[in-house]
Order: sequence, then structure tokens, then C-alpha cells
Amino acid sequence: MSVLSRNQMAWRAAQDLPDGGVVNLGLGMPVLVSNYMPADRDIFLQSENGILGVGPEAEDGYEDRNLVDAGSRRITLRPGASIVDSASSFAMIRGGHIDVTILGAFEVAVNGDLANWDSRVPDKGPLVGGAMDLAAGAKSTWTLMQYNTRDGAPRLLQTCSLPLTAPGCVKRVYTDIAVVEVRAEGFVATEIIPTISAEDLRARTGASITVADDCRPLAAPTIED
Amino acid sequence: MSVLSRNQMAWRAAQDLPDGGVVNLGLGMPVLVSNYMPADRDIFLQSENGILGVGPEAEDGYEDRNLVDAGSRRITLRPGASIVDSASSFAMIRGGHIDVTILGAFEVAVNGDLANWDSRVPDKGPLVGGAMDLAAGAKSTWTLMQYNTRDGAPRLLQTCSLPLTAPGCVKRVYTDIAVVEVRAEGFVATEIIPTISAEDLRARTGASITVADDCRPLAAPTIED
Amino acid sequence: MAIDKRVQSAADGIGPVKDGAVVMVSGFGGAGFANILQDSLLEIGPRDITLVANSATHPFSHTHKLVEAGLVAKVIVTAARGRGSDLSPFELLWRDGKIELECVPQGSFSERIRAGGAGIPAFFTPPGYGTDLCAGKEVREFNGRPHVLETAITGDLALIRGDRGDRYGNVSFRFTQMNFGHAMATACGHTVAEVREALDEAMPQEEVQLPGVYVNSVVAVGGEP
Amino acid sequence: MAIDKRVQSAADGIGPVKDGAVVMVSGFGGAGFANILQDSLLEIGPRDITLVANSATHPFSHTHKLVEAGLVAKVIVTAARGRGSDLSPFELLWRDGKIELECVPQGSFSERIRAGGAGIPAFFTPPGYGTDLCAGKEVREFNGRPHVLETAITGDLALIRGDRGDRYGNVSFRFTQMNFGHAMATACGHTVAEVREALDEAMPQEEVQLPGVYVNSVVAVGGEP
Repeated sequence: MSVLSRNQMAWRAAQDLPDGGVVNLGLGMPVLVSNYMPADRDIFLQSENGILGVGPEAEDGYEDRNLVDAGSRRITLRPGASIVDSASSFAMIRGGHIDVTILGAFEVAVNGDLANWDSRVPDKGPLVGGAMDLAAGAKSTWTLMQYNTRDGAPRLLQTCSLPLTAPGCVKRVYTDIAVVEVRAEGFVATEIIPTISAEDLRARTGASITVADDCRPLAAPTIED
Repeated sequence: MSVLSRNQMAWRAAQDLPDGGVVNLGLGMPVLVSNYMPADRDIFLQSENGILGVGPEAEDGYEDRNLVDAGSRRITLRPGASIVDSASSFAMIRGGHIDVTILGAFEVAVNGDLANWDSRVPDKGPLVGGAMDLAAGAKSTWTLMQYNTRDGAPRLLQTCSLPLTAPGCVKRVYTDIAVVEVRAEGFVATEIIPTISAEDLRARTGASITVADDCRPLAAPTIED
Repeated sequence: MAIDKRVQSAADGIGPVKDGAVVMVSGFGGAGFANILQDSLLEIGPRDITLVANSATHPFSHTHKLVEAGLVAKVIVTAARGRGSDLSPFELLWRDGKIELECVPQGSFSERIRAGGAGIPAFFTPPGYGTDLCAGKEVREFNGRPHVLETAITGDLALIRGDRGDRYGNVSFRFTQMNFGHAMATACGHTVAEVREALDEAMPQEEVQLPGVYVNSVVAVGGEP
Repeated sequence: MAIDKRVQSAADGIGPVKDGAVVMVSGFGGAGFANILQDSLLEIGPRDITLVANSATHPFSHTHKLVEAGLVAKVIVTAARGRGSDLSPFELLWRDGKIELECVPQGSFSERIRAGGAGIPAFFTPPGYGTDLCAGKEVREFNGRPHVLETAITGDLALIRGDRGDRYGNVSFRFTQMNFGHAMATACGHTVAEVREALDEAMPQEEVQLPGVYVNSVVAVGGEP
């Protein structure tokens, strides 16, 4: 099996969402997770523009321009959904009422530091949105990202080189080649795709990483892109 | 004309309420003010349990036990009323969105200090409610009170002797014998009942008080008690 | 598992309560008292609880039963004065040093609870400055005006009263029934709502006043609307 | 005079705007942009305004027109990045030092505005700690965790978008149209709501999402629901 596709990565992260949990999915790849939530689990998706209970995207012709998520997608509501204003939505986030947030990331450090909002493109304006609030406020912050940059540089690092989103917040990292937990003792790989050796993984990591004793093969079903 | 009755005092204070204003009336005598609001002014009464737009008390048989004001009166709503929770209600009060609050008082000091919540009855528990928030938060705080205690002691003082509700908040005092403004230069009587001389008034006041150049007779229509 | 927060009894909703727990109870002005839940808490009988409620002595709230039964080590309230000149059960215990009392201005009380639910540990506020209730608190000037630093209140258990609830924990309130219920539900580890009516289907989103994320259990207890 | 906050035009609602005014504009994710009011503000043409809005560059919000016209001296936003790699008009002005930028995490942004309307000048909050956006801000530990001190944002003028409004200034929102509109309306000296439909009669209290006390003018502008 080769590296996981974006959809497969999203599928893999979705399998760990807690039944009955409240989950916020960041823009970009994380929002794909909503397509793969296990059917036997009842999960509420929160969107930071004030929705508790985001449903599927609206079908063509049934969109409502005032029913959007934080990523401007025209969506529907699931049964039991409710809507609040932005201040109340972030009271929910900051107050620890979100069980899991899955965010994109540029870099994650061995102490859980997250850098996901500023890649230092010259002269481009900043865009922080709710990233810092979600990273600091959710009970668990997971990231969903390629293990390495396009140039092959590591994203799992001893120390982040890019501006931080929040210190010490990341608990787990889902990638195309491994699932890595950020524990007190450092990065621990709990799943690795079969074609990658522990040695390969270490070479592609910018910090010390150990392989869990019970490390399993990282696998996902075939998903059409 | 003799001293004003409680209802006449309430009538007098009601005449100064601003058209289109938002007004909070404290428990006890101040709530009587709602009976005498000028018919040509459109005034919204706020109650700190979350009502904006308190209407008249409910008639017998039409009460709703869940529609009450902060004084537990079973009330109605006026057209345009809305209801929020306590945190939002005090955000409204603290945020300066109440034009006038009329509160009862034990003592008012020449610098505007208000004492209206703790008369130091031995062993009785405290009851502060929203008094401190209203006194500190309203744009204007007026008091409605007898000019003197039952024993004839002054309530308008150089310094309050009872525990403060809020420092420097009172702008105007409505009483049974005079209307007094609390100005930078001190107490200034702007209306006095005709049977009381300036000398009498000074003798019944616990601080220096001046009579305004344009001081008028304090008068109110006859009201059945 | 399809989420269903409806339970058969108050005791099922409350579950075990540890000695020393901080318990919040809604209700103000005669509306929104969670009395059936308080009766159940009395039977469960935890010791040394801290009670966070608007009043320790309101005759309509069963809070006084918890106090009289000796379950309460401390109250955080805005009112603790029995009616009339005789001492209430609370006042007798308080006079004899058998119960601790923290009296808080009502706006600071509601905002401290909201802050507890919103992840804000402390805030500066004008009300209470210069009064006995805020003696010893940190003071700082903003815009030339002194403010006191107030800290968040959080709890282990919130007992609130609503009108309708659904399987997702969404709650609606009738008129002024909401008062402190919303903030309390956000500020506690476990929230139980007693409601007149529990709905089989999801409440329409525009009727939800307290999102289900803040409610762990819903108990239908009937009663007049 | 019977209250009637409905006005015939956006310009009537906004009235004169001083140079240097702080103007807040609602809208997020494609919903709730007060674009007709922004077009009117463009015609009124105040100089050196500070714009408080979620984004300085959102293509659906006419905020960018105000920026391009050179009316804006400073923005307080959570996003200021144009789409694609080319620089947006905002980014060009910012690069050339012609516009000042304060970028705020979205939860702190919404809470600072709520605080502005709620009379709270400052609060401690976890998000942003340890990041460039909060460099230099006061830090204090609560419960073993570092927090930054954030200060309130208030404004002179709020331009918000709602669904329906009534003569009393009460406003309802459609789905996620509310976002920042509620907090902004509470935090500004003058608030104008553009709504799809203005009602002759009072909105039923249970439909009111923004109480009329926070709204000075209501302009019906039509548009799809």
C-alpha cells in the first residue's frame, strides 16, 4: 500500500472521533473528515461562525446564502442543530466544550507546539481566523497534514520555525505515512504505512521519534478522489 | 400643600423620564414610578432578570408564573419587548445601555456616593441583588426616598455612614419635600415644597446644600393611595 | 449510538454527587427554580456542598431545604436575607458560623458564571468597586475609572429549569425562566435540565435557547406551561 | 412620541460620520455582510476611519471598497489576506505603510467586542498566549496556565445586516447571518441595521435576537430571504 491520499487521511482521522462528541474541523483538508464519520457514531460538528450541528453541504438548488459554515460552504443543518452568534460560539470553543478540533498544520513541535497560520509569504496579509482559539480551547487538538513538505523537509520538528498558533496543544498528528502521538516523552508513532521502515520515518522527522510497542500498519480503504 | 406621598414622589420622578429612554426601576417605591409615566412618552422599562419592555402587572387570572420581573411581580410585556438571560441583562446594564435607574436609598453623600443595600440589621443576611450593578452601570442614577429617616435624621450627608452601594453615582434625589441635584459643587435643591423654607431644608440636611436660583415649588397632583 | 439525553428520573440525570461538590441552581424572581432536581439532590445527600444560586433564602426555591438539611458548607449568592425580622434557617446557621457566605453583586455573579463557561478566568468590572463586597480585590483604572478584578465561577453540577428539552439536550425557556440557567449550564461539568416537556424529535433550531452541548441530561417533570 | 426607528434610506440611518470614526461591520463566511450600508458609508466618505470587521479582504464584503477608496486608516480584523498569490488592494496599501493593521484571533476579536458592549474593559484569556499576535501583552497565570490580558473594543458606528427589523429596533437574523452583528451592535454609540424586511408591528418577543435597545435605525433593503 502506498501513501495515503488526502481523502484516506481524512478517513483515518474520522475513525478516531468519539461517539457523541463535539468536533470542529478546520478549513482545507480537515473539513473532508466530515465525509467519513463512522455511521454508528452520533457526532456534532461545530463551526466557529456559530453552528452546532453542521450537516452535509447543500445540494444544488437547495442552498441558502445565509446558511454557511466558517469556510463559506453552503451547508445544511443536522437534526438537533442550533445557531449562536460569534461571541457565544467562541465562548463554547474557549470554554472547553469542543471535544476535538482537527486542524491543518505547517509544523508541529515535539512539545505539542503548533504552527499553522503564518507561512511567511512576503507582503501577503495575515489570516488567523479562529485557529488560535480552537488550538487553545478544544479539549484535544489533532492535526491533519502531509508528513513532509513538498521539498521533503520535515514538519515534525524539535522546535517550530514558523510563528506559533498555540504552544503545547497538539495531541495527535494524522499524516500520509504515519499517525503520531505527541506524548510527554515526545513523538510516538502508533501507525506507519507498511512500505516505510522505522528508520525511514526517523529520517523524515525533524526530532527524535519512537515507534510504539503496539505500532500497527496505517491503512485506509480505497477512496475515489 | 403638605409633603408628597409615596405615590406623588413616584409621579414626580416619572415626569423627568426621557422620551424613548430605557429605564430600570428598583424594588419598593421606585417600581411605583411605572404607574405615572407621561402618556406622551414612549419608555422601555428594563428589569434585571432579563426583560426589556416590562408592561403593566398581569390582571387576575392572566398571570403567567414564568413571566415575572426582578421583584417577583407577575407582569405583562409591552409591544416590542424582548427577554434575555441574566448575563446578557447585566451586560446591558453594565455596558451603559440603561439611560436612567431609579433606586431606593438609605443615604446619599454630597459626592454622589450611594448607600442602599445594607442597613446593618444584626444577624440578618445580606441582600445586594443588582443594586451595585445598576448604580455603577446606568447612565444616570436617581434615588427616590424620604428626605429624612423616621427619627428625623438626615439621609443627605457629607459622607455615607452605611456601607456603600457605589461611589459617586447619584445624579438626582427625589424626596417627599425636595428634588435635589448632586452637582460638582454639592447638593443643589431645584424644587422644594412651599411649606418648607430654605432654612428648614438646610436644618434637615447632613451636608451643605444650596438652593438653585431657579428653584421651583415641588408639587404633584392629588393621587388616591 | 444515536444521542438521547432524556432520562427517566431526576436521580438518573444527576447521578452520583461527591461531597464537597460545587452545585449551581437556576431561578430568580419566582421563575426557573429547579425544584424537582433540588429535591432529588436532597435525597442523594452529598455533604459539604457549595451552592451557587441567586438566593440562599428564596421561599419559592427548594434551596432552603438543602440548607436546612445541613448539606451546604458554603453559598455564593446575591441574596441571603430571610423575609421579615426573624432569622431564616440560613441566617441562623450563618450567625453561628456553620455556613460560609460569599455575597456577590448580581451582575458580577452572572458574568463570573458566564466567564466560567467561556474559558475566561478573570475580568475587570466597575460594579462593586469601593464597596465592602469587593474589599481586598485587585483594582485597576481603565479610562480613568477604577475597576475590580473578578474571577470565574465554575461548578461540578448545574441544576436548571426549562420549558422544553429534546433528545440532543437542547432546551427552551418560557419567558423569564432562563435567568441564570444558561450561564450555569455552560459553567459546570455536568448539567441536568428539568423541563415541562421532553420532545421525541429535535427542537427546531430557532427555538433552541440553550444548545445541547451544554446539557448532559433532560428530565421531563410536567407542570403548567 | 411613539418609538419608530425605521428610516427611509441607509444614509438617513447612518447620519453624519466624523473623520477618524471607529466603524464596525458585520459579516462572516458569506453571511451577514452589511453591504448596502457600506456603500452608503462610501458615499458619506469619512476619512481616516478605523474599520473593525472580520476580514479586510473578503471578496463578498464591500469592506474592500472602503479600503480601496482610501477612507481607512486602520483595520482591526482576523483576516487580511487576499486570495491567490497576487497582492490585494489592502495588502498593497499595507505593504506601503498606508494602512495600519491589527490582527486578532477570532475568539478574542468577538469577545473584545462583546466586552466593549458589556462594560468590561479587559479580561484574561488563553488563546494567543505565546504567539506573535499577543507579543508584549500582559501575561498572568490562572490554574497553572498562562493567559493574556485583552482589552475591549468599542466603536462609534456599527453597520449590521439582519433579516427582519421592527419599529422598536428589534432585529432577527436568518441562520448564520448573526455572527458578529450582535456584539457589534452592543459596542457602538450608533447602530444601523439593514434588514430584508421592516415590520409595521412589534416582532414577537421570542423572535427577537438583538433587542432594540442596541439598534438606533432600521433600514429595509429587500433581498432574498
